[in-house]
Amino acid sequence: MASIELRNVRKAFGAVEVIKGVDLEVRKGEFMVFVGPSGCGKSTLLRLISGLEDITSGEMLFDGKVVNALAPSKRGIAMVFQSYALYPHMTVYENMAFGLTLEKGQSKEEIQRRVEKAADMLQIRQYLDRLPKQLSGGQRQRVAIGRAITRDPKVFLFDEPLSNLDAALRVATRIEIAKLHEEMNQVTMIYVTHDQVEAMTLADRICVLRDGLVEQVGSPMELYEHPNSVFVAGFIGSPKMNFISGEKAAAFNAETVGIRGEHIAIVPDNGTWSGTVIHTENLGADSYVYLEMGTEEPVVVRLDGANDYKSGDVVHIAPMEDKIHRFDGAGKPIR
Amino acid sequence: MKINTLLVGLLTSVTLVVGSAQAAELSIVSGDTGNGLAFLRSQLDKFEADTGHTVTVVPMPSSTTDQFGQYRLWLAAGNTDIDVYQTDVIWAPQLADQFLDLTEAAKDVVGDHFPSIIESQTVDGKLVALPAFTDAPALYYRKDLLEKYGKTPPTTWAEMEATAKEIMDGERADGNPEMWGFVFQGNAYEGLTCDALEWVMSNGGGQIVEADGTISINNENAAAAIDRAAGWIGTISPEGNLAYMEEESRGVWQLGNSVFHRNWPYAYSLGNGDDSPIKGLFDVVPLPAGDGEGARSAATLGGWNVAVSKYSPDPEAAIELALFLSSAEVQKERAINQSNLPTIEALYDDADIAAAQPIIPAWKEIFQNAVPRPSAPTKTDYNEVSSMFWSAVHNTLSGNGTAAENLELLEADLTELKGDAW
Amino acid sequence: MATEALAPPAAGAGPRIKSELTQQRLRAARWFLVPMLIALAVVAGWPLLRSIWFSFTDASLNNLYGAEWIGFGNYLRWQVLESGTVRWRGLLVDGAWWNAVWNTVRFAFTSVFFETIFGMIVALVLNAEFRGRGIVRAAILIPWAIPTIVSAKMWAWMLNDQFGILNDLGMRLGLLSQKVAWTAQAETAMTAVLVVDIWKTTPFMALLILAGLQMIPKDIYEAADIDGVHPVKQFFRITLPLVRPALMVAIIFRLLDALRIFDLIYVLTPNSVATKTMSVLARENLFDFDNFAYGSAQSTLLFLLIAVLTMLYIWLGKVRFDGGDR
Amino acid sequence: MTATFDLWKFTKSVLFYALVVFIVVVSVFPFYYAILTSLKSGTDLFRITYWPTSFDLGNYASVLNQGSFPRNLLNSVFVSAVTVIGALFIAVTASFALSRVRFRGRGLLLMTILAVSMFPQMAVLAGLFEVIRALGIYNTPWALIFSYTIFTLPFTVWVLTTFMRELPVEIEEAAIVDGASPWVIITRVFLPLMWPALVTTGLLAFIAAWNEFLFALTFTSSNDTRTVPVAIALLSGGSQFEIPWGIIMAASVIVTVPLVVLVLIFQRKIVSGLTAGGVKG
Repeated sequence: MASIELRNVRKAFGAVEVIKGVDLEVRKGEFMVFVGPSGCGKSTLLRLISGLEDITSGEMLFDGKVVNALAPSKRGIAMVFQSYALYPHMTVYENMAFGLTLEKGQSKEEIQRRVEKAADMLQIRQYLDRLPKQLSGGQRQRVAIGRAITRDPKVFLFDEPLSNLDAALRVATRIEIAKLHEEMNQVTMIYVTHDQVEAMTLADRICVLRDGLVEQVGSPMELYEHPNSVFVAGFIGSPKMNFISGEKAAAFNAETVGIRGEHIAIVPDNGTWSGTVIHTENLGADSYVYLEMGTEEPVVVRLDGANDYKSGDVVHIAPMEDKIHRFDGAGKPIR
Repeated sequence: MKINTLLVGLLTSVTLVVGSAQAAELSIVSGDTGNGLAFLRSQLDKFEADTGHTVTVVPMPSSTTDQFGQYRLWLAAGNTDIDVYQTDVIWAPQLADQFLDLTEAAKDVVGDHFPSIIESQTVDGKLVALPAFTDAPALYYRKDLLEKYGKTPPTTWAEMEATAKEIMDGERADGNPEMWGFVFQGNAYEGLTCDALEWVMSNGGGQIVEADGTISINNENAAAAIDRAAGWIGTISPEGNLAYMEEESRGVWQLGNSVFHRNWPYAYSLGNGDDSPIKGLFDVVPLPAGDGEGARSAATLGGWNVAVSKYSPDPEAAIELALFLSSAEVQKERAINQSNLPTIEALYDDADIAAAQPIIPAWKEIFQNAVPRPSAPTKTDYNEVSSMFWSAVHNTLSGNGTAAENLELLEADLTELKGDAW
Repeated sequence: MATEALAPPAAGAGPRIKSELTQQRLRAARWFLVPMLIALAVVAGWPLLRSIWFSFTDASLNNLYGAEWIGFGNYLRWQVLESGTVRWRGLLVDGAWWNAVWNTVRFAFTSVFFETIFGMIVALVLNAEFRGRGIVRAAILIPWAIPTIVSAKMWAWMLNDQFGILNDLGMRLGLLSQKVAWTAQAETAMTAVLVVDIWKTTPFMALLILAGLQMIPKDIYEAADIDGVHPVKQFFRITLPLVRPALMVAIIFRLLDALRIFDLIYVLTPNSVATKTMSVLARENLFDFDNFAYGSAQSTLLFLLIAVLTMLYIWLGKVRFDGGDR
Repeated sequence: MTATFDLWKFTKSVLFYALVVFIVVVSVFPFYYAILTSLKSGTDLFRITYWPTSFDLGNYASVLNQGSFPRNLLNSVFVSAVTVIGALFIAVTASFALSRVRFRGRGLLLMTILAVSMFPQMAVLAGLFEVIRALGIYNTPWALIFSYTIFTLPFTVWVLTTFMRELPVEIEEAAIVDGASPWVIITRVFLPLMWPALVTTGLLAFIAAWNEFLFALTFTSSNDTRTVPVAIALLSGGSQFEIPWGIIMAASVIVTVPLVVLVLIFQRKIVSGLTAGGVKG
């Protein structure tokens, strides 16, 4: 319901500049994910959008209106925190209703209706009378999300909401959030994570941040297929993209070439390169083969199904030519 | 008596003439305790009935040090809420500036009081407070034990020491290991100044600072007296005596665990209380004398007075109250009810008092040996002087140096404190 | 206009943006602090300044308002004697004062040291779950609940050499060969005072530490238990660091209190040189002796000494007081 | 193996309870002795006993009948309660500002507050006396409530600041997003989380105010306005030097009991507090 625009937004804590001039537009109803390594400023950026942190300079617009100084509660946002941040002394119901009770002119019935609606969406209705400490981690996070829904926000902010959950719950909750986005498709969502899988699976568009600057913004497949830099290329996709530099790269007229594991085939002989198997991982549906071939990190090849390579085997590999990413000395793609 | 009645009558009539609209609301602050307060109240009721004034009593903790600190602060701040103060005999010179001169108001009655007491309350010709009652300690002794060992009450310290030792040893051998010879007030506080002044004075060692301001304490007689007392600790007196104040020493005495005891008159009636193990088994005599030149029995002068604050909003009524509380009438009541010693000489021959409190006429002898502490000559420095003195004595009693050494240091300190003049 | 020339460019490096939120919080902070500041200024600020001022005058309680300024005379002054020797006088060269300083510091550090240890033990015990914990918690508080003047007298009574129960107990248990006059003898007076003070104020320490312990989430211990961390190690690695902020504050306040110790000593061993502390000495000069100005100087110096020791403690203990993320 | 394990466990709990008993005995013994003494009278006071030998409630009767002790008790309750409520109210808001709002001079301010606790009470007595008279509250309970802030306020501010600083930032931020003003954050979010700290500091401050003697003696001058410690100091025997131990002890027992009750009432609050619950996963 709201579009967000950031114009040369900067944020400094004392002498340390954390956000160094970000220009970004988040469209109405879009699911935008901020991703990047820790310390890249993604959480800070989210907090700037939320209004919890003041921007040092620049402009922030919601629906074309400058909101630089607007209080968080007036921005029409809701936020889900990494640690859930539920009020420990309030029941689930009270937690969810708290924001509404602070708004003027909300009748009790209206509050109850909205809380119950949100609770139904998340299937937590049976927990409404419990205290947060009586819930499991996943349930707590759902309550936190429910609290955000109850506020009926225009913008939904998630700050690494899944990082405190175990792997299975993480996937389940991820799906929950994706479903939520579908149901609330008019709500703009911004989601911060350091996990590229979450980014890829949830986002309409991903914003990769590095050192307080936007590295690239685009849909997951754009980022996957046309990374704007070595950094983005390495960050998006699993297993991580292989980077090969030196002579082997020079052969492709590049400082560095990047090729994803799934775009390499093992060939009997006459491959582009060859290497020694140092490790294999069988995941059932697919499998990874790690090769030592004089690169900084071992080269990973992703194969469908299982394989029976053993450490010490020498194999030839062939990258798919059209999937090779070539980068110059500055880490920028050569097109 | 006549004068007093006349005076009260006069004042009453004056009040009546001026009109009852003049009835004042007065406050008197008193550190008096239990029965004392009740007695005070009963007298004030009379006063109220006579004069139409109302008087509120503000009780204070019985610790004189606490009282003194409070009064000083109140007076320094010009507290108008208190009109009349009950003051210790030694305070007059220190608080003189803050009290009204009562010379004029009391000119008709001062003659009735012991001159020495009036003198103690007169500072630079200004009568600071009127005496309410006086106090002087005595030597308490166990009649039964002295009889048992065929002894007479001692008149000299040496005699007391010998008797105490003999009876203590005898009693301990007889199965009372808790028995001691003599208990007194040995803690480092004002009480030790009183006790030690008696030892020094009775041994012809002067009174620390003489009336003319001369510092006399550093002399052989004084040193000998204090050294003798130091010898008691651990022999006829327990080590703990170094921490005793009045009550602790009375505790030992009243349990029957001491042959002799130095204390104020209050211990007399308590010792004869119904649950007291020594009820009827003791008596009092004047404190022993020393054996130096000019030796005589000496008892430190205590007692309480009433003074009028110069910040009192109604000084005339306040003075009226002070005069009333020091009057012969009240003092007689006080003697009969409270066994407090009157300051009016004539009352010692009063038949009613003699009948109710036979001990009081006997105390006249003790009282005649009373010596004032040097509060008058040392003026505002008295507390500091006293503190230095008791510290020197306490050091000697604790075995930190001989009396001669400590008194020499004391003399130096006092000289320094005195400066050009007190 | 000049102001326009000074005004920064509109965009980019503009003045720091203060959002509504920040402004609201700063405004709230101001209103929240004002009552406290007013209260402290009136109740403490003014009297403190008065006292400090008096310390530079010749004030006496008989003549408080006619006091004259004498500069540092109460602290240090000198006098040249006829013989030419210089005689130094004043608080800074007063042996009694420095003795009191030493007594105070010795007392404060010893008592706070033991209180911290005992307080920690008691707090840990109370933090454990066992039957009758409520009763024990109430029992623990009794020493702190009894008015100081009363407990001082009570202990004086119990420590009395003749009818004190402690001597009796010691004799019965064979710990003492003869009755000891605890408060009278210079050697034992300080110990006696320390024992009473530790007894009396350990509950304060224990309760504050307990509150700190209660703020530690339980699951941290559960995690440590699962990891098989030895309880002793748990204490030093988890409990102590987490309870440290509360502990540090508890120690600061106990230290401040102990350095000003007055009533206990005033009642228990009022005039013993072995235990006379700065406050007791200051009282003596302020109210008993006619040295109000000198007593004020002592109070002021006491204040400075405490301030220095506290700073030292804060610096050494790295107590954080400007922390927090907001 | 199991046997030795059980033995170890048994020894441990025996040692634990031994420690508990030891702590209780040391804390309570003087109080017990006070009760014992309060049941004695006369010369009995000077005799050492370990068990009650007599059961004479005379001392209690005389405390309650002597002067205005019940009135003093009420005064103490009023003064201490108002002092604590006032101090907590001022301190909670102030410590929110000090722990949660970034502003310049915060460290200096905290230091200044601490400095207030550094000045000996003795030294402020004269100045405080002037202020109290100037305010016209001399000899009223307000004089005490006012003067007690000098020691309750810095203490409560510091302790609460420390505790509030430890509360998770995210809870506060969640509340901000929910539209809570600082006042709402304090009253509806933080206070319920701070019960142990609040109750503990409140209790400690209450007792400090309850036991205060010097100010109470100096700033009141009538029996009707005095508090319990002064009243106890005023309890006296029949004559000047006599210390009425039995009565003093009876009074101390009477005075201590309300505090014990207070602790028992509030003890749930002392130990509830910040449960891991919604705060940390």
